[in-house]
Amino acid sequence: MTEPQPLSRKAMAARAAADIPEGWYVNLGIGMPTMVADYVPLEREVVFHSENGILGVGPAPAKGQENPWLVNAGKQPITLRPGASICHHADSFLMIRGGHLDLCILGAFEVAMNGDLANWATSENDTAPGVGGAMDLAAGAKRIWVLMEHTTKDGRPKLVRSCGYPLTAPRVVKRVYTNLAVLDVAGEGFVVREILDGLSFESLQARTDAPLSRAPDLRTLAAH
Amino acid sequence: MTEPQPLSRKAMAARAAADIPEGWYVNLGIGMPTMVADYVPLEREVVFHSENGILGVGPAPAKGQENPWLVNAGKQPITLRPGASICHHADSFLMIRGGHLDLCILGAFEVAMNGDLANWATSENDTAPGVGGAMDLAAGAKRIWVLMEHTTKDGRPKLVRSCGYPLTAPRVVKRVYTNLAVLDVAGEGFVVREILDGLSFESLQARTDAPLSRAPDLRTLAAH
Amino acid sequence: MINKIVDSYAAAVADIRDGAVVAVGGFGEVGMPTELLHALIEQGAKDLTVIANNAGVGHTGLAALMEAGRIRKIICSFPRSGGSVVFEKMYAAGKLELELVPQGTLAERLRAAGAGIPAFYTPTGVGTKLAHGKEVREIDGKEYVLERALPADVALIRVWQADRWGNATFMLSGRNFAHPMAMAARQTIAMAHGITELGTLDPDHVHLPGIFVHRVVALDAPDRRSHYP
Amino acid sequence: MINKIVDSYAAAVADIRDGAVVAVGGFGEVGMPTELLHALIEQGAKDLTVIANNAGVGHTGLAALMEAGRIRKIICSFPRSGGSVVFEKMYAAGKLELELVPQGTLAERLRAAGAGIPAFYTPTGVGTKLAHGKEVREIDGKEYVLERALPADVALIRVWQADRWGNATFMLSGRNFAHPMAMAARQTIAMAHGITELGTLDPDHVHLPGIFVHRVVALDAPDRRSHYP
Repeated sequence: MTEPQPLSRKAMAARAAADIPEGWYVNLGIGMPTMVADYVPLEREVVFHSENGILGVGPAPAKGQENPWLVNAGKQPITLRPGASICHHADSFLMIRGGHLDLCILGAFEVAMNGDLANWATSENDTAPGVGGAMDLAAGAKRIWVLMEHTTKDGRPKLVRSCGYPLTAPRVVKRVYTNLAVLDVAGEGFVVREILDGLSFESLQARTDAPLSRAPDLRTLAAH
Repeated sequence: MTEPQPLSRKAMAARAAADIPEGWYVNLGIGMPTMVADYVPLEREVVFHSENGILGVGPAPAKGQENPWLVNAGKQPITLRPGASICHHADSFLMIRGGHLDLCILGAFEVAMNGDLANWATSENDTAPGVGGAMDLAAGAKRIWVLMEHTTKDGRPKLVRSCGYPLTAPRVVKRVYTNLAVLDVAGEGFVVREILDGLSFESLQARTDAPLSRAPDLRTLAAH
Repeated sequence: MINKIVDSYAAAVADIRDGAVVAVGGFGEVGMPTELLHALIEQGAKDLTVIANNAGVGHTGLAALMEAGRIRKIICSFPRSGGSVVFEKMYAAGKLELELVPQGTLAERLRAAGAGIPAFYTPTGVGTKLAHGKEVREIDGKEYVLERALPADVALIRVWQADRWGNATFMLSGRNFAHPMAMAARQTIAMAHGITELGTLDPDHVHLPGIFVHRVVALDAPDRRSHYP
Repeated sequence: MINKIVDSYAAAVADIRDGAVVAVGGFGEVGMPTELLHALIEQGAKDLTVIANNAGVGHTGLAALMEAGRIRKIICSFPRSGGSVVFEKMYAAGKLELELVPQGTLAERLRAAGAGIPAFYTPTGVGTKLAHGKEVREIDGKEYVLERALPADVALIRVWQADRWGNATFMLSGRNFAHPMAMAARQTIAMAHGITELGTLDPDHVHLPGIFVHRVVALDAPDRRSHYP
């Protein structure tokens, strides 16, 4: 039996985007999480926050329309949407650390079944890792979702019993969107809410270090 | 020998005003200290701060020209001078508490010879004293000067060995301007820098609880 | 569509509960959300803890709420001022609990609550009776008192302009405590002198970003009641 | 007359001393005071501790100062990014000390220094190796790490407009760290894209009050040197 094609990065971003309700204040981590915004239609008003003092990030500018004074946390050019506002870094992180963001979507190296997050350094001896705002976001936002591939490029599980990499924050992740499944952190394992069409539960478990269980209403993961 | 006339409140304010150099950021306490601003000419640029988020307080408005949105810490109508700015209360007290003000001039019930300041409550049993910003100013400004009558209305000394009233802050007062003298806090007493014309040093000491000493260049206190 | 604008004062304050901690903006009368306070009297919530710089003047606004017997405790820096007649009578009669806080400590405790800082050290109050019972610690040779964050359930504030996302500006010294209070509160209710279209406020000059504002009512909403009773 | 405007970059940075702690505004390249950093290279101060979010890109600005061997230690949140070639080489060679600080903790420690707060508790970093050696305390059932204020001797910032009192505005995301750094520094030196007459900035819309700014130089001062060497 051939394995089904995992979700593309775009499809993963779209899947996470589908779960963000209107009115939420949301920070998107650098990399794949930033793509999530592309799949939230402008008419569903979600207010995107960027660590460098921006509330109300809009779509990327057209080529040649970039404003050099307007970048996001990944230093990419952005636009503002109507209703946007600017603040300084201390106020911007006050929003993060004070629990004012409804959601932060981050990438990760590993997520443990108790919600531990490792996404800033790949080993204790990494020569000069950058932490950026990862620890602030992980500790401060009301909800942390992780968006990442289900395994590393060489096939090692990223959903683990216990993180091997240095922690960003303990017990903070609520949900994980991978290219194979949508899973909730459940303390003693992960609860699978959605699984890739055609992928067996056993195959998913084989690619996951932590024990998995089925949600009562386990559904098929489809691109949105 | 008849005693000389003590300085009027206006003359006291003018005397303190004369010592404020251009460029200082200065907060003036409610009451007599607020009058000090009237004696700093506008061309000597001193930036007056008010606790309620104002930097660059100008002269009182002409009658009928009051702006209801513009009051000082004493809730009196004020004007802004060119170069003024507004901030919120947390930032305003950041200026105070972070040591950004060069000077704060406060009134007092008592000043002790070690610099202890008592200016917010007249007894431990006061039913509902208000502290306002007094403790923040006393603990935060770079320099604290006190502007007050030399004695209470019934003649008791206000420059004391040790404060009887509840403290606003310990060891903060640097200088005291009274209606009889200008004195520096000296730890074991006060050093008299200026004394009212015609008042004997012994008379001044008689009205002062703490021991006084003469400054090497002791001068006559004159209205400015 | 995000729309934080409600069409009446009654709707604005509808779900403030008995026992709530309510932060009330304003310094003296400037920036005082008088109409929201009158709506709160109508609404009926009681046993409130109020955080405010002053304890009300005359018989309107905060003083009216107090006189109606709805306030159990007030946390403020300067309760007595010209005209604080209701406070003085009720405090003397033992009908009101008072927590006196230095004004800057009050502002900073509010901001700390907004910033996720549970406690911080400050020199203000060291060596005074307002530090009694609090932890004092020497850091780099100087003494500091440990102050706790002061979160609120609700903040009632007066703003100048606001849009449907809750972005707001202030007018001059009307800004005062509104900003740190909005940061500190789980729910901030703003009465606005003007409602403006989304996108008309300059992003560089929004004073209070909408993330801190949860409900907006226009000053001239139909049930405006500026004098009480 | 108060006049904080100086007529050259050289005058602006003239008295920065060896061993100074220098906070450098900017997030990536936006708001980076590149010209002030080049003037600082010319000026010659060495053995500096630099506080900045990033550790420089390419071979200009902060990277040029680093490459010139003037920086002993850098305190930052994200040293490595696309183009941080100088940092990587010098750090690997042991020529640079690094204190890694979470970005929000960095901003808050700067603000704390400006606010007279010597230390505060924060949840950021709890349970991670960045909390090693720091006091951890349980407050109301949750763990927090004690972080210290981060004062600077000098802040170098880029502003949009400034007047002779030092009042300044920022342009969009150029604001970032400049504000808390100006609060934290004993001396803040601002390079301004425009110098404006006193009184032309709206008091309600001054971003950085002049009390936090000690010296201003116009972007196009005669000794401007935007590329180095």
